[in-house]
Amino acid sequence: MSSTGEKTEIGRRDFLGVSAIVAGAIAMLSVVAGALRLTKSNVYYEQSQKFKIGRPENFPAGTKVKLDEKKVFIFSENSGLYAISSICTHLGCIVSQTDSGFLCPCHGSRYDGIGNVVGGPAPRALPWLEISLHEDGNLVVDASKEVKSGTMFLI
Amino acid sequence: MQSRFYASLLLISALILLAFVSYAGLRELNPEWKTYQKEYKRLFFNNAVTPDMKKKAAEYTVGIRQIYIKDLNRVDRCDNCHVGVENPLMAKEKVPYRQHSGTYLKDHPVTKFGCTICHLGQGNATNKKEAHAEGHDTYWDYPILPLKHIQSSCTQCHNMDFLSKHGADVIIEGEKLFNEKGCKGCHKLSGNGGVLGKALDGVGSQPIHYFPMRYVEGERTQPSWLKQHFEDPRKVVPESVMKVKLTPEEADKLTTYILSIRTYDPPKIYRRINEEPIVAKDGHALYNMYCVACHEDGKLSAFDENLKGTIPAIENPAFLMNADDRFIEMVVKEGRKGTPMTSWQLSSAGLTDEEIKKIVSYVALQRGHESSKPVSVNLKTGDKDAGKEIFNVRCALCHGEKGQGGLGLNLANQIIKKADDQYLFKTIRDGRATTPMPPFGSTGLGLTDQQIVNVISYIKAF
Amino acid sequence: MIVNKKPSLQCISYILIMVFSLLIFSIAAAEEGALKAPQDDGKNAVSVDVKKDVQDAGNNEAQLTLGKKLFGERCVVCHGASGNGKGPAGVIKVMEKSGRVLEIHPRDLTSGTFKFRTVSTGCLPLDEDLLRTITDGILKSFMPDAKVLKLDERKALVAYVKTFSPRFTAEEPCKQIAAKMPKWVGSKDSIVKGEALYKKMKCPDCHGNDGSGNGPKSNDIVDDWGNKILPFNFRTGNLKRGSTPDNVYLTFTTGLDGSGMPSYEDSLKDEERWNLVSFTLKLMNKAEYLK
Amino acid sequence: MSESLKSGIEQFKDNIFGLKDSLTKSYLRAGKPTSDMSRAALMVNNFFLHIQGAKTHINTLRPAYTLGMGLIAFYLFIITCVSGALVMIFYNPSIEHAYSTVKDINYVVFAGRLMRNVHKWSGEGMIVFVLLHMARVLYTNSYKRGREFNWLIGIVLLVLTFVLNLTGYMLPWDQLSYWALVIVSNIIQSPKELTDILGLTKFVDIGGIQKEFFLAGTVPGAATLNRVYFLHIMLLPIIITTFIGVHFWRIRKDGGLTVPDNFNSSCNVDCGNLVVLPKKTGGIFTTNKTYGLMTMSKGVTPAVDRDVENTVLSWPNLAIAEAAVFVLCLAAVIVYSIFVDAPLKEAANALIPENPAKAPWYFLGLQEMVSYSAFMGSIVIPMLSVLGLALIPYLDRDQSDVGIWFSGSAGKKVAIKTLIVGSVCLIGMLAFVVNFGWFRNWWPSIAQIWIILINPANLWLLFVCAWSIWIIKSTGSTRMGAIALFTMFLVSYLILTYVGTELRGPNWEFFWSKAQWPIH
Repeated sequence: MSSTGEKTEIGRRDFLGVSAIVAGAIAMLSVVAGALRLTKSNVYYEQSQKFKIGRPENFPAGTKVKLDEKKVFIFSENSGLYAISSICTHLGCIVSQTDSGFLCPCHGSRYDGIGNVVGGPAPRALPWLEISLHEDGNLVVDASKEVKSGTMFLI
Repeated sequence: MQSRFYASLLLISALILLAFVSYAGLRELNPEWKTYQKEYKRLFFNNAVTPDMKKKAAEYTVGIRQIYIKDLNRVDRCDNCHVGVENPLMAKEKVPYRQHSGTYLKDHPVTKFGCTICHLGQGNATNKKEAHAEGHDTYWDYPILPLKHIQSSCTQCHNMDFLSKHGADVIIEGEKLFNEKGCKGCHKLSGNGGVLGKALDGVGSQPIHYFPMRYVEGERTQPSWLKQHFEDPRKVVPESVMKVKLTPEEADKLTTYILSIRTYDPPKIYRRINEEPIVAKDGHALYNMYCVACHEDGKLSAFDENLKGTIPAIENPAFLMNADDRFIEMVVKEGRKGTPMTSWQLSSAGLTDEEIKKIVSYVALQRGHESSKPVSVNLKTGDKDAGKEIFNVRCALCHGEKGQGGLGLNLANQIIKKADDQYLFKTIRDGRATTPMPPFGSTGLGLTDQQIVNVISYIKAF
Repeated sequence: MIVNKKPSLQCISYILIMVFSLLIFSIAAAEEGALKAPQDDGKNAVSVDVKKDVQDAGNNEAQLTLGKKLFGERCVVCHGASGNGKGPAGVIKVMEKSGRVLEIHPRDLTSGTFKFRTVSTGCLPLDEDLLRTITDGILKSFMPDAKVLKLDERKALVAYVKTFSPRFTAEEPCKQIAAKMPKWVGSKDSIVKGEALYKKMKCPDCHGNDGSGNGPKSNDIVDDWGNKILPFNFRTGNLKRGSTPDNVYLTFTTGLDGSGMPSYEDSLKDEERWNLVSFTLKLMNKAEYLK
Repeated sequence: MSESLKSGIEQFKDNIFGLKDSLTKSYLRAGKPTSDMSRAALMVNNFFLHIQGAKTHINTLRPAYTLGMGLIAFYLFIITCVSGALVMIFYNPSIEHAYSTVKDINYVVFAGRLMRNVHKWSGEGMIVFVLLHMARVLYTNSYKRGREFNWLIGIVLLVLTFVLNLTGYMLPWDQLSYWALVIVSNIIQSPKELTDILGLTKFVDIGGIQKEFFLAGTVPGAATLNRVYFLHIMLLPIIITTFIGVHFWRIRKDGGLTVPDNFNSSCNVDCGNLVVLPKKTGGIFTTNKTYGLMTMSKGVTPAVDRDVENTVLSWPNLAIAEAAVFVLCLAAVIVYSIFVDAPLKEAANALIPENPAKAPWYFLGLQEMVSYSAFMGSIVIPMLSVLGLALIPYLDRDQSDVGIWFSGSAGKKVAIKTLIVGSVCLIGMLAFVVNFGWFRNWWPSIAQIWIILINPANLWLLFVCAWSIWIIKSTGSTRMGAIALFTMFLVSYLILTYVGTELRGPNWEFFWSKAQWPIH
């Protein structure tokens, strides 16, 4: 059905048509890209990750405190203070404290007293969190900053 | 193999679409706050001296952020432009890069308080115009609070006692003005006060539309309205009968105080208010708080064009000479129906009997030592009809034909009915010095005692 | 159906439409006419019957007796039995809306000096001037109207009031000044001219730049009797003698004798005075007279 | 065994390499659209395209004929749906958060403000284009020959478009939303005006029941917002989508778009630009193909009784036209949205209404009539208007002259005459009302029944009816009556909307321009 004569006759039209369709497709893609970008939230309605936990003298050596709302354990030893996140590294449940360490109720991950994995599906140890001293004398835990396991905060 | 017309249409439309989508995308990627943050980063880096600080500056990431305070149910995005509020290195830079002045942020960390709890404005917004909410076209009820009124925000959590010790002079003086200019004489606040004006509870957090802005000059905001209203009440509300006129400085201070009367209470963990000790106020203070707006010093008897009546001079010795404390107390307690004088007892204006007694004894201080000689008045002999005839010719000019008042006081109310006959008789006979009420007795305008009794029996029947 | 079958019906319908349209336009036009200057009925009505009746009021004894009785009942309280303005009521104080306290001294009737006249400054008021004041009272001053009195009684009062001052027997009455308002009063052009005159004639010294009566000299003015008086605050909008353009014009022309307000009959041309009226009306915010 | 295994692997390999072809084939069924046959098949076999014919009449593709109005209205609907879904991701329908989430869309969502504008403006655009589409259909006499019912569906779509817009601006919970809810709920309640007069309210309070059902309370609140949200994002979209489907399906069943009886088959130069003309021989309907597909539908069907010469293949002629219009439409909406922001007022305040509390422009014609009588202006007159419009195809049964603008010069004259008379009389009447007020201003104590019965809106409605009947009488043609009636409707809508939008200020008082409004 298509002869060479017909091809040359409509060649220009085809160029116009193809470029139109291509341009249309690119334009639509840009719109879709913008729309997809739109769906990503720019801001989160979450409390600040940094929080004050009190003054150092509130944590005499030997203290073990679980701050439920902040999802963190605070330990105080003679050598210093440290904070361990209570969020299980497996799928985010909250671990509970046992005699030997921590236990996650959801899928049975087990950690030892300083957060190292000793059983279950957890891929890595419970993170230690940064502790610093605020100007006003309060201790500040920053849950967004992980420190190396074993890093003590010296008073 | 397409039609030329539609293919060209498609091509042109696609190019237009692409162009404008790109334009919109670029616009989205370069919002107003980004330029501020970039400049901040540069300044931060320049100002940093230690390598540690330099590193921190270099690590600063440009991007939108927000302070979300769940307890206050607030989202503030002010720090997208006011980037350096917590950075001591920015103390000398220009706004918006500058560090917050004073040491407020030390006790009020931004992460706990945010900005708009004190400064107002639209915390959600991410551009200057809408964040400051200046101008009606931003459609936000609470434009940013001018710094001169900023102390009005302190009372949300602190009481006056605390503020007076920490240099919040403006609001302290504002409160003093509020108490001394007799604002509560017409405006109720927390259940205490008169009824002529609007109640003031929560007035500081009323939206802009609550205030008629038609005659306000300059910025159409709550502070401007309040200030101009205090400088000249009838400028912003032509039909206002408010009597107080303040100097611009006083008006500013009072505005600050009024703006502090808000309905919105921060949650308890934020508040530092201890129960304020209730200081018993003396008669003078109470007089200033409730009476002074209308009666001023109590010595001037003038016809008031706003209230459309004469405000009696209650400290006029000529009045006190004839009126005993019991009578004055009755007037204060019951008010005078048909006049702006409202009832001040606990159930209507929130004043205790004790407070009223204090006010009365303060007013009575002006009473001279000599009291007038008692006279015997027998109302049973009064002839109402004869009294009416005299009243209509002699009294109605000032007191109105039905006793409704005018230049003279309103006589058609329960106080006159309950008033002591001697008091009325002496007032009519002797007149009241320093007021237009002339002595009608035989030594003055020639009414006989019997005629006066007739008049009294007539006015008691109104 | 064919269109031309009933030509008359189509014709009638067209006419109906046109009539309807015309009706609407004519109603709109009539509305415009109705908006023209409102009638100033009260004042005119009084002056008409005044002219007729005052002339045949003789100074007979009976009238004076009646006048004295009425004066004793109604006027003595303020004006005093001897008419010297020092009655038992004394000075009346009025607090204006702006907070200014006006002190109103009752007129001293013995001097023969009256503010509200329709004759040149220095002249005695005409009988009709006095009658108008007694009948209508004076706004804002607590001089009450006496509309409850019959015309004869009011005329008797006029006659009695005239006995207080010897001037009424000694001097001849002056010629009445009539106010004929030109059409352009209230126009923008006239207001501009008036404003220039207002400044030129030093009006702001007393009345203030915005007409609120707070000019630099406003606190130092005393009247002929040495009482402190305050210049008029145009912002209140209410002239004591009535706020029509004619009254404003008369005030400029005759002056207010006894007070600090001079007559501009000689210092300003008639046209200039009317320009000043335009500006004053603007200060008083009398929208109905402005164009 | 091993050979067959090997050939199996080979086949598998071939299948993997042949994936592209086989996927295309399975998707297109008849292969790539390289021949007329496969192009026709593409249209017929595709779910989204099959609602259109394999061939399209040239007349349908003439922009000067359809103006693309219906298509644009539909595309705006699509854009509204998509942008609405995107906005919905961030919106929270609770009275505590609705307002602040809308603010968030404006301030912190990437292109959120733009998307909200697109949603708003395409929604409002729908109203414009639905009305214009209606006008096109009416003036080209395209509601006849089996299309009467589709006109009715069109009317339903018009009403749904209005209601969707209405429920849309109630969602942000700003001042506009809140007071719109208050006003609308009282409009719903306004039959009470009538039942009060008839003394029926104590037995059955229709208005009150309706209001309570809508608000789920006596004042707008959390429950109301949920109801409106449900209406806006679920019930109404489902209904309107269904009706749009039916509307399209009926177009096809009713024989496609109208074509003038004497359509000029010898296409001029313009035609060549618009479409690719088929060759004289070789088209699928001119050879040995049957009309099997077409005979599945009864009644007047496309192409069968038409000259094949005047049709062209839908793919690609129609397809590219539709694509072009879509992209144009999207571009226009986005450009408009970049430069014009959708309004967002102050947070809802139940104590202080806006002054003036104006609805969006498309309801201000109604609001003008509501200012005479709530019951008549907002319920009876709109209902009668919709009824009158709906009945047009049934009252005008004249089947001649379809597909011709204004049915020729006579119709054009009637339309112009109506336009002039309608404008003059309506403006005159409004001028009268603005200058002199109405019964309540003249006799303040007059019974409400008189105002319900005799108010400017009613008189205008009577005038419109009288005028249309007079046109029918004077021209002897019901078609002319239809033109007159619809022109009157358009004139009324336009003028009332203009007056309501531009000339009404605070307290619904008359102002020549917004610059004269007293500042609140």
